[in-house]
Amino acid sequence: MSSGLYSTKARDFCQNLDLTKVKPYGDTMNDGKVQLSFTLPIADDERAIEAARQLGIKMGLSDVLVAHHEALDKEFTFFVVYGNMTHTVDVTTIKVSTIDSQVLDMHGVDDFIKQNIGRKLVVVGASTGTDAHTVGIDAIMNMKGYAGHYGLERYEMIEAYNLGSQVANEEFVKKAAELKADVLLVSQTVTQKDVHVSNLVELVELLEASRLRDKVILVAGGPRINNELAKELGYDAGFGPGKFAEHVASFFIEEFVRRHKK
Amino acid sequence: MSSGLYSTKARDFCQNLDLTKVKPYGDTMNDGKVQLSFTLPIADDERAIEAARQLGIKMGLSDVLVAHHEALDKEFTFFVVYGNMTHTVDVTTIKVSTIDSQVLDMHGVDDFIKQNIGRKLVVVGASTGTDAHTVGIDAIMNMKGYAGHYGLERYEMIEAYNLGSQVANEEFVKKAAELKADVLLVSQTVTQKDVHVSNLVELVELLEASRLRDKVILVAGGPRINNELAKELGYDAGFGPGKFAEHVASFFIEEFVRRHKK
Amino acid sequence: MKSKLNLDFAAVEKARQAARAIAEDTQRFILQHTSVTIERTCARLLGIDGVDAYEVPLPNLIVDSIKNAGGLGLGLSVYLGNAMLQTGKTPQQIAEAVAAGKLDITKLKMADLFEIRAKIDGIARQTTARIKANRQQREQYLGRFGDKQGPYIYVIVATGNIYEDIIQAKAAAAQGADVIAVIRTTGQSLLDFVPFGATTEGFGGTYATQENFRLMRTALDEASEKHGRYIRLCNYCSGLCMPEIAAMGALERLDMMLNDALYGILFRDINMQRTMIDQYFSRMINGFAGVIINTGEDNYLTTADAVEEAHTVLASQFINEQFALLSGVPEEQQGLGHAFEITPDLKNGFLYELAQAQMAREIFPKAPLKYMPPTKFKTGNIFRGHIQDALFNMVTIMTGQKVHLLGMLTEAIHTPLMSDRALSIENARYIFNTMADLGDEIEFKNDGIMANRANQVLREAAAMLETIRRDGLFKTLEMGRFAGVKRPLTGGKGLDGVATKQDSYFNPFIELMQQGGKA
Amino acid sequence: MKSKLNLDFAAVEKARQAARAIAEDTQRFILQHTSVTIERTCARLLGIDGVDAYEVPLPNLIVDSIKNAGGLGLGLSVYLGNAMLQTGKTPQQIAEAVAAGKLDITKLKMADLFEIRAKIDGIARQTTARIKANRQQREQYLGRFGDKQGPYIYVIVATGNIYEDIIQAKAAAAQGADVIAVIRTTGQSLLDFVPFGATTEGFGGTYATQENFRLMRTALDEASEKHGRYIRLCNYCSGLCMPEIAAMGALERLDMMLNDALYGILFRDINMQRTMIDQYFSRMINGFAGVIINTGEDNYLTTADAVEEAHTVLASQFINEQFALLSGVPEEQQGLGHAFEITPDLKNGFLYELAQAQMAREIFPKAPLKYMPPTKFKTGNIFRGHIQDALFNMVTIMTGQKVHLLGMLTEAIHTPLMSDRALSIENARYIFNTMADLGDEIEFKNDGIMANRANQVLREAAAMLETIRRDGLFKTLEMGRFAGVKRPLTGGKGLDGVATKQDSYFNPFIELMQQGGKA
Ligand code: B12
Ligand code: B12
Ligand SMILES: Cc1ncc(COP(=O)(O)O)c(C=O)c1O
Ligand SMILES: Cc1ncc(COP(=O)(O)O)c(C=O)c1O
Repeated sequence: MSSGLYSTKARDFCQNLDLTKVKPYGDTMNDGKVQLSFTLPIADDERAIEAARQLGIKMGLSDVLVAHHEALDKEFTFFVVYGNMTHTVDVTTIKVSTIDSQVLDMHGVDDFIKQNIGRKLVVVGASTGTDAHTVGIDAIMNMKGYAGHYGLERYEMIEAYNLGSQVANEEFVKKAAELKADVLLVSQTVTQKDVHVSNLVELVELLEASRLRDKVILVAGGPRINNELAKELGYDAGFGPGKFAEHVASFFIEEFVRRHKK
Repeated sequence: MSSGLYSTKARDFCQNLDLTKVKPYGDTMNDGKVQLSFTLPIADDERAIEAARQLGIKMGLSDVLVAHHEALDKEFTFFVVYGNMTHTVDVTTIKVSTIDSQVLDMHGVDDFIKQNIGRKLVVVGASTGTDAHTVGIDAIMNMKGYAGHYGLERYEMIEAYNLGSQVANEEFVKKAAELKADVLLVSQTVTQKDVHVSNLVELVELLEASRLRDKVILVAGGPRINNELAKELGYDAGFGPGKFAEHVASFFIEEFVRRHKK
Repeated sequence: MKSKLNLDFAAVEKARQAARAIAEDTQRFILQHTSVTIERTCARLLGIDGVDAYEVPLPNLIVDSIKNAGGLGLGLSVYLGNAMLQTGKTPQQIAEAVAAGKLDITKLKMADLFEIRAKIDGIARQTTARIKANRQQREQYLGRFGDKQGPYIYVIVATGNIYEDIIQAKAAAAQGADVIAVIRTTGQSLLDFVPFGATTEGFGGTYATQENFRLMRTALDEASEKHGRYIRLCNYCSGLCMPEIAAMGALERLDMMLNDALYGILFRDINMQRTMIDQYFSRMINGFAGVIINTGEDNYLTTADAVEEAHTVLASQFINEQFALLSGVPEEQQGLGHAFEITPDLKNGFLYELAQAQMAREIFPKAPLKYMPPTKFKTGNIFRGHIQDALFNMVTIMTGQKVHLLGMLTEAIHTPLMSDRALSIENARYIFNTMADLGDEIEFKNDGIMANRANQVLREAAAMLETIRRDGLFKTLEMGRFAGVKRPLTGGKGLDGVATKQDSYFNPFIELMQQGGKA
Repeated sequence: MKSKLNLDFAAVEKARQAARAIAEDTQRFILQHTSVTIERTCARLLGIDGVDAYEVPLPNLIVDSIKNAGGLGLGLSVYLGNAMLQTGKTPQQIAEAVAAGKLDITKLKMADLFEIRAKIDGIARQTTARIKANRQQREQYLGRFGDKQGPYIYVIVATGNIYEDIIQAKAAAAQGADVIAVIRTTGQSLLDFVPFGATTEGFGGTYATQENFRLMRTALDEASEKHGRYIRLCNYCSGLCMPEIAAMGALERLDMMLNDALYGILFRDINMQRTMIDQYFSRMINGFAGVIINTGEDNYLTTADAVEEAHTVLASQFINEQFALLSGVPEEQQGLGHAFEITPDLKNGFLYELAQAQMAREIFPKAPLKYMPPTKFKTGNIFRGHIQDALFNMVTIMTGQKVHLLGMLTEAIHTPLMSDRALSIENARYIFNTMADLGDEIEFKNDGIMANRANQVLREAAAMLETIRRDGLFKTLEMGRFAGVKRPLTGGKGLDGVATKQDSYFNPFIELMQQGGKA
């Protein structure tokens, strides 16, 4: 009873979630805990540690802790940093341009086409440019599909042409015209130095030049593609990881009907 | 020869290191690459991903890539984010308050004391407050030392008293007075909710109250202590990870001589 | 089961016998003594709870009144039973009167001891019935959901705030945790009382209070229902209040308790006499309540070298096993501790870890061994830390450890964030699944590095136990043979709370609980 | 060495015989043909280099002039030797004249074939002497520093910029890398020419050019001296320019080359006839230069299921072994490829990986097997990714893989940053050290999951090889039996660069190199 330690009265603790001011959560609401790692092109010494700390502060962190520093070479130092974020984000005002179409399954899609379109849709897909990654486009198109989701080739009311990979944009446009494509599916995986962006834009330009752009529903996909980016680049929609044949099909059948009503 | 691909002309690439504007280095000088991870207290959906991206932007990142998102619970989502830092740091103006003393080895320290002080220095150390971590203070004081660096107990010209851990500040001050300490060494390991800061400050206040503060060289140490912080809190120096007996001894013998010259 | 390591089981047998002799020797001392916390435990189990205006717990006030009167050696139960007879009040009313300064129970006329006993026994039986009912409820849950096969994924929460802890615990349960341990705040083990009520302010952990236990238990019962898996709750009853916290845990259906006097002596500088005495009663309660105890040998390797001192861990496990048996904790409830603490820089370090873990598994085949993750050699390099933990996870799945305390990639930085815990659980689940039957599939080379290592550690432990048997346990602790920490027999905290039992001393619970708590 | 898996070595023998028959069958076809890149290779090896004003390489210009004249089947050496005799110029001067439109070497009067051969042979011998000298220099380095025991730590650099690549490579060497591979830009394998000069613009990789080879070799020689360890350099000669790049590598002392026609067919849609023909000469060069080739079976598992299709990897390794032997690449230079690509979600997945890796090790005991890390099941969760890589590192150290290509925690995100590589190297070194002798220490259960798995994969591979022997290799590729990819005999890129050899065709290097390159 000596130490006066008996008192354990509760102090204030901030545990209110305010959706207009959301902060990262470590182990207490609004503590703002963030982990960073990066390399600075300077030697591993006290000065470098301070430089890392200052960068953390510039990023809006308080209580910046340089938890680890390690020389990668004479003039390069790797850091692991923790800090408390002072920035907040207003979640209530975030608008995400999600694709609104209701997702139908394979049979749902086929039925929808039968009822609302009355003929098979022609879908042509490829991994374009020098990109040789086919697993993504195959996941969407091949008969067997991916992760338990059948690909478009298995859809009764879809005539699917998978041109494979490394298809030059010129070649792709030519094929699209030949096959009278209703829908074009483009997959892009390599993104270093934004090569996917320039390749995707080039395709839009070629389609416009050959007056095909309005005749097709143009869809992009890949690990670093989302709807926002795709729309920015002049596509009708974009699909990223975790998206399968039924997602893109649900989108383009609705879009097809919408366009042809007008 | 068909594809016009023959040309591989070099484009600009920014590879100049400017020490007044240092940026993180990923694989190209000044690319600014940074990795982040954090949790947001909201459900794992498109909105959350966008919130994570916006936070990245607020932190000063461009090309924010939300590489991973995963629900930790219904209302908590974990993110791994990459982006390119736009902030820079001017390394040329960084002043780090490093301890300037030249680091002597054990024999050097003993010789220095013999020559410049002429009597044994009394050093009293402890892990104070409720902190029960002794490995740090033992590393500095115990005979056998740590990682191949002998502790102060082995120094011929140092009379070292290691009071162990969980030593209340009052107790510590009492002992310091009793033993006529020249140097006090305080170790602090637990830092949650800044308990080390309040504990370290309390000690300074107690020493001042008992008019001992000027009579001792007061040194703090621990995994989250650095010289800057220690000085801020009213200590003469602070030592963190990777510092051993010879570092602190080299500091306090010089400081002792400096003070006693005045 | 055939030994994978060709262990020398004759040496095991010898070591076990030495340990039994050591424990029995100490037990003679233990049985002659009681302590303030033991008596406070009786007070609690007899229905006294709450605090006064200064937040001093009533069990402290009433036991201190007895101690101050020099009556501790007679025990609380005598005084309380007598006061009940004399005043007709309930234990709680009596305690409140004592707290208010209106009653001094040491000054009352003494009734017949037999009547006092009978009075007390009546209430004591109600309490043990409640504890039995808790035990039954746990068994019902396990019956309904089935118990986890393979290692329990054990994680800590340590925000300092019980409500925030609950959020973290629920998330951990959703991620796959099987056991949630609420770490205590840094100072608590040195407190000679147990705080009261729900608490939100701790450093590096949350206060162990009965209300906090209740809140967390309720939350985990909900989580258990939701995930169709019984989520166990763990807390700590080492320190100055071993039996009190054990009692609170028994009352609130905790499932596991860190519970080790040696830990308190070595790492909290608790007086060895005091805590050995306390340990006995605390283990009795845990044993009766069906609580798995966890011992603290793993901690030795945070201060001592994990290669050189591995045998001290094994020796201590043998001793803890015997103390547990003497307190009525069956092997199935003995979470003997060991740890993965060899430096990552040592060539073939993993082989040593694997050998030692397999050795522990074979020597204590029925015990739900508690295996602790790398901590000492964790650094701020969280990426490397995550791999250290993966290797640790491997050893568990290869050798069948049971209480598997997850390592955290941020071990050297802070108490776990929600995401740290999630990453660790993911790490463990990945390893447990991808290597599910690896242990079964491989055999160790005869006379190889691993077999030799295990037998060497075993021999050293056996030799150490012989020395301890000769010198006695207290003397051994004075010499600093565990964890490199020396503790004097009369040093440390809490010795003034010890008293020698008088002839008419009694503690109703020891008798009731000795019969065992199986439903 | 005793088989840990109780492998059925009779089945191994049968499989090997079938593979030999398959390779010999294809070899008959190969020997009847040449290609534009083979002839360009001769041009390069005879001293022609440089580009014209449009950056078209002179070897392309001179060979195209022959091809356009319908003379490809006679081979460049005949025309060039003749032109030398007729004009008295050096090969380079002749090429420049052709490029300038001042000379048409197909229109010159034909000298005596014997004289032509003698002329060409003289220069060819100078070139092979230079390559031999390179080989000697490598052996000197290895003699001075000793060669790395255990797995080579192999990392890629892929910034797209050779100067930045050098910075990365040096840092990696400082961290402990043994092999640096400069990944090629995405488009290069489809180019029917090799770009010229130092380059700074590539996507997902850096152009393979002779100047880039030279720059990196110089940087790595410096690093080797600095760290007292010979750092190997690796590049890629699959695609449309297999032998040309092999030649450049031989000239600049590269140590390793990815070199596999099957990879080009399946993953780059290169025409199968073209690339099989090219492969033969490219391997001959690699064999002679002492370069370790790496084959691409690992890639199969990025598109096909790693559990179901494991046998296709083994079957392909058997085939690649035979093709390599037919080209003069000894077993010690055969870095046959396989990979750790089973989904982390599969129960006991690690056991399958371990079994398969051990199986490959036992079936190809002398080959420096190239073991590829998890890629397909890497996600943006870099923390989990780092553990996937740790398990992969374990398999290597437990089974003695040699060319150990490090996985990156950011595999699913970007080509490696400097820090990613450093973390991976640290990961591998930690595992290799802490588990150094684990492989030696453990035995696999007789008839257990692992032994059964390995024997099952072996049986399936043997059966597949029997079918291929029956159907022929080309037919098999047409049916899509590897990696689930179908390729038509006349489809894909580069078939128009193939010609049937005429009677007086000759290639001086094949004869010189067949004698082997050992110093
Ligand atoms: C498999 C693979 C390969 C295989 C490809 C085989 C094949 N036939 O596809 C091989 C081995 C040949 C290969 C080679 C190369 N690869 Co590669 N490869 C991968 C790997 C491991 C997996 C990619 C994959 O298959 N993912 C699975 C599929 C199903 O996912 P997905 O593509 O995202 O598709 C989903 C969605 O995005 C969407 N989707 C995709 N496309 C489309 C299209 C439409 C219209 C729609 C609606 C949806 C959609 O649906 C799919 C299902 O949900 C990744 C690393 C990784 N783990 O991600 C690297 C990776 C993509 N490769 C990379 C690189 C650089 C290369 C190379 C250039 C160099 C190298 N490292 O060898 C070469 C050359 C390739 C070239 N010229 O393009 C880099 C790209 C870096 C970057 N961000 O730019 C990566 C990230 C690896 C790395 N870190 O370096 N690769
Ligand atoms: C060992 C250990 C323990 C042991 C301590 C044994 C002992 N006798 O010391 C035991 C098991 C008892 C323990 C208990 C607890 N621990 Co502890 N423990 C650690 C651990 C694993 C290692 C600490 C260590 O020994 N480091 C090695 C020494 C040599 O390093 P160092 O202290 O930094 O010292 C060096 C320098 O800093 C400097 N230095 C240090 N002091 C001084 C002083 C002076 C004057 C000078 C000049 C220099 C100097 O010199 C040293 C050599 O270079 C860390 C995790 C980690 N890997 O860091 C957690 C850790 C410190 N513990 C922690 C906690 C919370 C606790 C507990 C409260 C709860 C729990 N998790 O069990 C309890 C209670 C402790 C209490 N009341 O204080 C947290 C602290 C979180 C925070 N930042 O607040 C950590 C980080 C673990 C975690 N992630 O939760 N712990
Ligand atoms: C047996 C045992 N008891 C208690 C604790 C916790 O100690 P405290 O709550 O006293 O800080 C530990 C350490 O983790 C332990 O191993
Ligand atoms: C055998 C082989 N060759 C070449 C490559 C690289 O292909 P490219 O440079 O053609 O993109 C690989 C893939 O990593 C391979 O395995």
